[in-house]
Amino acid sequence: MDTLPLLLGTAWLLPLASFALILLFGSRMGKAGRGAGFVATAAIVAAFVLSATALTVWLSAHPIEAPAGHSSATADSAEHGAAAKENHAADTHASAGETTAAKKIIPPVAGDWYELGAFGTKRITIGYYIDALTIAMFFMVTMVASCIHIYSFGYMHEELSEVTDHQVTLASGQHLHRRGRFHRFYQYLSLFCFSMLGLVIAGNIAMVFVFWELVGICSYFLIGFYIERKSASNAANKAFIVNRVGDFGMIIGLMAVWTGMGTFSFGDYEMKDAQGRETMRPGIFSQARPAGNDFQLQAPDGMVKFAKRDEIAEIVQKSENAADAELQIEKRIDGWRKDGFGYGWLIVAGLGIFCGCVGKSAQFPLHVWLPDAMEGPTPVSALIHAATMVAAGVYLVGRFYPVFTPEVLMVIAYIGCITLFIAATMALVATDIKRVLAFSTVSQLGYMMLALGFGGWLAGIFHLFTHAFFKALLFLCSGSVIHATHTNEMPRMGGLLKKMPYTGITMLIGCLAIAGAGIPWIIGLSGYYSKDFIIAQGLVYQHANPLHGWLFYFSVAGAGMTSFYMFRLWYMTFLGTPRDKHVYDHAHESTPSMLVPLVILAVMSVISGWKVPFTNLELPALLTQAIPSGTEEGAVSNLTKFYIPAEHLSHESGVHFFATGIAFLMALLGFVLATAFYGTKRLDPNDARRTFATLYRIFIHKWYFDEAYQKIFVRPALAISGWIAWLDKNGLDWIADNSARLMGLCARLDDWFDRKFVDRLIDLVAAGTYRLGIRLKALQTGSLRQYVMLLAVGLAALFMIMNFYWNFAMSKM
Amino acid sequence: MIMAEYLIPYISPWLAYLLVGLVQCGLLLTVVLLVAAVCNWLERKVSARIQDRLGPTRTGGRFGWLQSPADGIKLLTKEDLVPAAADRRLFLIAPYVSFAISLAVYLAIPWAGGNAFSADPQKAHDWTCVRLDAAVFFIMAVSGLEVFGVILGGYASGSKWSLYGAMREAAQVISYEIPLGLCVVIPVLIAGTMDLVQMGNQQSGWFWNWYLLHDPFTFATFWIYITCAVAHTNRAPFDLPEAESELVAGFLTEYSGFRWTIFFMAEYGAMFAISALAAILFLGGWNGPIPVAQILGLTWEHGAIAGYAGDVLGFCNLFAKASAGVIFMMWLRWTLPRLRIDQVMTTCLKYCLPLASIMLAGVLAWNFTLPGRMFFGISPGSPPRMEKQAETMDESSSEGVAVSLSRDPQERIANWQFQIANCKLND
Amino acid sequence: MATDHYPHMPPINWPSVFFLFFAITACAFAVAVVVTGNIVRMACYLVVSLSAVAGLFFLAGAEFLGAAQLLVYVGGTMVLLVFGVMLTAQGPFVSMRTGGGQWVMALLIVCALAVILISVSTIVPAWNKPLPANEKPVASTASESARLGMGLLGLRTERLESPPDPAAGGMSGYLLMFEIISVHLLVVLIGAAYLARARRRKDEG
Amino acid sequence: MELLTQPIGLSHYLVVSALLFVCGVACMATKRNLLGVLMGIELVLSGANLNFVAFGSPYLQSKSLGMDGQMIALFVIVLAAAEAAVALAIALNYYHTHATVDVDKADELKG
Repeated sequence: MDTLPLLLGTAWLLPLASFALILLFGSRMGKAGRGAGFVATAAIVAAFVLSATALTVWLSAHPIEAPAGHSSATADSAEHGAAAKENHAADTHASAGETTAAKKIIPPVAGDWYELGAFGTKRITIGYYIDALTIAMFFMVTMVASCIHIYSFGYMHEELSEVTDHQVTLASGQHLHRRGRFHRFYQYLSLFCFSMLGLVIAGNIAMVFVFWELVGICSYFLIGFYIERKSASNAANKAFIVNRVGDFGMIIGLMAVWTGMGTFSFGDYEMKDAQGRETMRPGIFSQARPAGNDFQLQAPDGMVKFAKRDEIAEIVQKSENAADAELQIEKRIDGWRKDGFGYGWLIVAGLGIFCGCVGKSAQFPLHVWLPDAMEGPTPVSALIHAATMVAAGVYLVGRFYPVFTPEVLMVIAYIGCITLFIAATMALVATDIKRVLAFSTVSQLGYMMLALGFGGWLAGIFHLFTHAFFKALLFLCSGSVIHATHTNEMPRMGGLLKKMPYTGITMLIGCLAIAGAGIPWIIGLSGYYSKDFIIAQGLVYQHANPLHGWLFYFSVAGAGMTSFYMFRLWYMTFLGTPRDKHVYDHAHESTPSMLVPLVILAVMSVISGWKVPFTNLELPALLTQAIPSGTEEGAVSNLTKFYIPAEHLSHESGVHFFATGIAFLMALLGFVLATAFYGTKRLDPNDARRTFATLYRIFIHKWYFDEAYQKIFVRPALAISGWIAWLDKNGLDWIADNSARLMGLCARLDDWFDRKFVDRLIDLVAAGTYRLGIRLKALQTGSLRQYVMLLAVGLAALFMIMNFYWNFAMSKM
Repeated sequence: MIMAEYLIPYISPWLAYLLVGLVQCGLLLTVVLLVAAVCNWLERKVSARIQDRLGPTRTGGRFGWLQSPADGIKLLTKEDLVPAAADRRLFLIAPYVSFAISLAVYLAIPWAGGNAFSADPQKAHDWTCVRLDAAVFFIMAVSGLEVFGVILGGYASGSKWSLYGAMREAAQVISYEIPLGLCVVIPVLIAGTMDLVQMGNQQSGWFWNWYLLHDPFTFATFWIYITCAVAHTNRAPFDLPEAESELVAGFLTEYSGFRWTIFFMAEYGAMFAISALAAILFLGGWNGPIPVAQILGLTWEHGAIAGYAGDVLGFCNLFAKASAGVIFMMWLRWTLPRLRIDQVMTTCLKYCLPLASIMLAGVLAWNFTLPGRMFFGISPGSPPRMEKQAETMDESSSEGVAVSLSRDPQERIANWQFQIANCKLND
Repeated sequence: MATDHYPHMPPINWPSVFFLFFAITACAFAVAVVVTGNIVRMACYLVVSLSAVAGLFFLAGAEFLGAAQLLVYVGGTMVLLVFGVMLTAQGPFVSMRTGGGQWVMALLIVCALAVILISVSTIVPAWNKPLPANEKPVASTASESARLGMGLLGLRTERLESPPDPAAGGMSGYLLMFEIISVHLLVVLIGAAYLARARRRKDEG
Repeated sequence: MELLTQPIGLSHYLVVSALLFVCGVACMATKRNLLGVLMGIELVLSGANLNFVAFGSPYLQSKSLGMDGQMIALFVIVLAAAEAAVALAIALNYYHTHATVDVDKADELKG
């Protein structure tokens, strides 16, 4: 299997070559650097071809077997047949936990290209780690990137000539004139593709970190592409700084891994020991989940030893020689591990790595940078801030999944849930078309995190893929609209379907896909499948942990909101009467170079959940090959007593049936509401806005996160410096002056207190009682329907309480 | 459904079931449509006879028997009008609602008894679409629904006359449902079951086994039932909802052509159904006045062919009785003048309802004092019902927990205990 | 039988098909009741929905109950319909439309309730699965409605068949409840008549 | 397809009844017409009845409620009829005094 590293390695380095070429000769390539686009596009298309070849190679080496008994309806009904019986038997065998013989573990292709340095037994290398996930990511990233490269020819054509930026006004009162930057745009795109592919192929966590930062800097460059605009440079700074916060956590995680495991490598690797013999040394995954322990999670030796370092020092002091001490430590290490030493470090490592993912994937509380990142050109938003880079956080969680303890997964689930909910609420009210999509991206990323936290590795990663396709599609469509109308504001659009039919219809497909449309239980667009996986996993999780059932309900609510805001967007943009005559007259359908990628992506977002006819080939089945060993059976947290359910439980027909039903019901509700408000105009949005005035205010201000960060972090920094200056000027003088004044004040205060306070206390009690009565009076509104609603709310609350706590008590018994 | 299993080797199962289902639906539909067509012709002939005329004589020969198809073609070719003020959707759908419901009644009506005391209901071979445990109740419930289409049609027409007609219909039908229900309860009480097949089979034998002649009270009940049935189906003299002299044509005012025809077919279907119910409840159902089938040995004890032949005979019997009921209703229509609306309600609430209640009490008293006596209490020959029931119980076939009415409380308890023991034996 | 000839295609389970038909009809028309504004149409849809529920009763083996549902509920709805026609003014100044905000609020609450109820109704794994074939009840020849009748008269026949379970209570049926309900119905009849009586005397006096 | 080939479980009934119930609540909460509210109540009750019947059906569960399920449902139907009678009488009275059946107008006793 040396072909795979060769193929993927080439695919990875091609964009680097393109970057280098454009960097050196970019401005001289064709007229105004037009050739740069061709170079970059050729590189990424070649990379795509290589990735596709790699996928074929992989599939021919590891063909996908027929789905196991409970995973699909067809197999379920075929259980009568004799052929299915064998299959079923094999399946039950595997799920019984006998991982050694019956279950086929597909070993990843791991190895090193180059050694950067070795420090005793430890070393840092440039390596690769290729499994089904890597291959699929390569395929997806290069495909989306190819589409976006082609699309950018149309979108960025203004940059080929002299540009007048109307959004920048110089001190002279004129708009800015500058040279076009077509080649520079492609130069950054190439760099980004190189970094992203490197991040995916990386064989060790240190390499991941390096490319992690590289994609970060690409993001910074591209957000600030229109650097002369104040808002763009601010947004770029914000993205960069907020990401540093996450990276800080990631560095802590890296230190914990380095200290505890002594290596950064994911897979096992060969190394010369002191005697010069080649020995296999365990990588991160083998240390966290050794085959000897049935692939179950345990604290690695290094972490246990680190946690007990005082005692080890004592042992070493007491024993005569080193070998003896070693022996003694070996003897006691299992006991320590059983007592839970070292487990805490595992949590620290997991949380640290996840911190990085929070920053990159724009999860709560570091989600604030992504909406502002929409200052960049739209293809960039599609590629970097929707399809690939922000999904890298999810990818890393998926890659590092074997090392995460159940407690860390719970944190992930909670963060994901909060993110998905607040982002969805913001998307409900936003009017900037790209911002709606940005909030939607944050929300969907939260979904993926939530799924991973639920124990649904496959669900989360599958959604990552389908989301990449349809979100890239949606962004490109919005780019097409913006390109045609020169505005981002949806209230100024409307009725564009007639002018831009291709864009409108492909965007409708994207909306349907993200809303999870389909014919329930029969067939659907890609989002229908991946969302079902997540909801089903949530249902199982809720049954296993009634106490954390809130997560499930929020995810269901999120599904409804997704459908609502997406269709709201579509209706406001494409249907209805044109609200701005000027914009409408100006609008036109985009050039073919922009439409072709739209069609390709639309097709992908329809079919990427389907099975290739006459074969067993489907995306989830491919990804199933990459599920980390030992995580399939779920886990139990020893610290807080909750369960991560096994993922195959969620594929049982009963659970899946109801999950599909719930997901479809919520999507339908969102669609119906959106239609009622924006499609048929039966209901008035202003009416709803008045009814929920407080909520609307919170949503439109993005839950006041920016304001809060401004108040908590930025202002204090400024204020503290201000204070010190002020103290310097007037400090001591002021004390002397005012101590005298204070005495007078005290006397007056006493007088005031006597009159105002003591006297009025009694008055206040009376007035308070009176006011309380007036307030309570309003409760009896006499509105029958309101009473009914309160009744329903009470009922829902009662059910929830029963559901969570009664079951919880039952489970304790 | 048995037919479907024969078909399964040749075509795929779901298709077989679908096909057989469709065939059965088609049969039922044909019966109702034929009944309606024949009734239409009959009505003209009967009315003509009563008014000393000839009626249709030209279309299709001497008896004018092609008159109904000719009328049908005429109505089908008429324009389908919808008034501007109408609630269009409801207006269009109302006739079909009425018709579908009138058709649904036929689901539970047995046309022949089959193997009278078969242990296994699956092998009873009774001529019923769906043999229901509570068939009487079902028919009452569904036939009460028929008014629904009329109300919808009346409301949706957007005309005052139609609305008046519909309101009258609602008031009338809902009121008459109460005495009608009371009348139906009486045979149910005697039979101890609501299964129409069992009720019909309990009246087998000579005509004095009919519930009509069970005792004086049932005899009176039959006439109350007929009165209420006429009112329930909106036939003259109770045809207030479409009173031409007052309301143009009542709820039918705005209807024309095909939809009007549908309403009419629904009415005839309902008439026929309620007559068939009367025949089963009071007139022995498929059992003729003289048990010809039994005398000739055409019963299921003598093999399936004889059984089927007997059933065909029974079907003819029931059909004849039901047709007689329909002709009786026509006779009433062309002889009696129409009542006023207040008179209609008075008839129901002041006469029919108290009378039916008294009859109920009377039948109860009669059964307590003279249990098991047939033919006005004289009982010529032993009642076959008791005999057969006892037999079947010995065979532990369990004809169900029938509530039998007995004079002596001790005896009643003993009877229960016997049946309970019977239940236990079955398990 | 059918499986022998068509091993690749499991036979269609007809009760399930009918269940699906009735269930979808019931739910769809229930939603239509909520959505439509015209009171007569609402009643019309309600009748269809309730009839479909009666069909579900038939499928669950409760024939008497199904017929009772048709007779009582649907008849009751008919009266509602008549009242709807009588009492709903069609005048141009009377609007009974509900505002958009209230619709949204109601829908939100109700959908929350729906999700909770549905997830609760699937929470017990045994409920999700159909009854195993070996536990199918033997088709009882004893009439179900006769059993109901005996139950109302104070005798529970099904308890006779199985050994008495002390936890499930004794043999006594529902005679007391039956009587209470009878009296209750009488009271309601009189009360309703009193409430709804026409006050002509006052107008004349 | 598996829905068509497999027997129905108890959950399916419960889901249908939940949907009916919820539709009824929605109807009560959104209709301003008193009769519409009544229809909502009918829907709610029929949803509850379906629950009882499903739990009492021997075809869905080996250990069912038995006859109790049907019996309770029967009583509910009867009581619903009684409730409808009284409610209609109230509606009629309300119409006599207010000349409308809009429930939002019936807030004279509000605080």
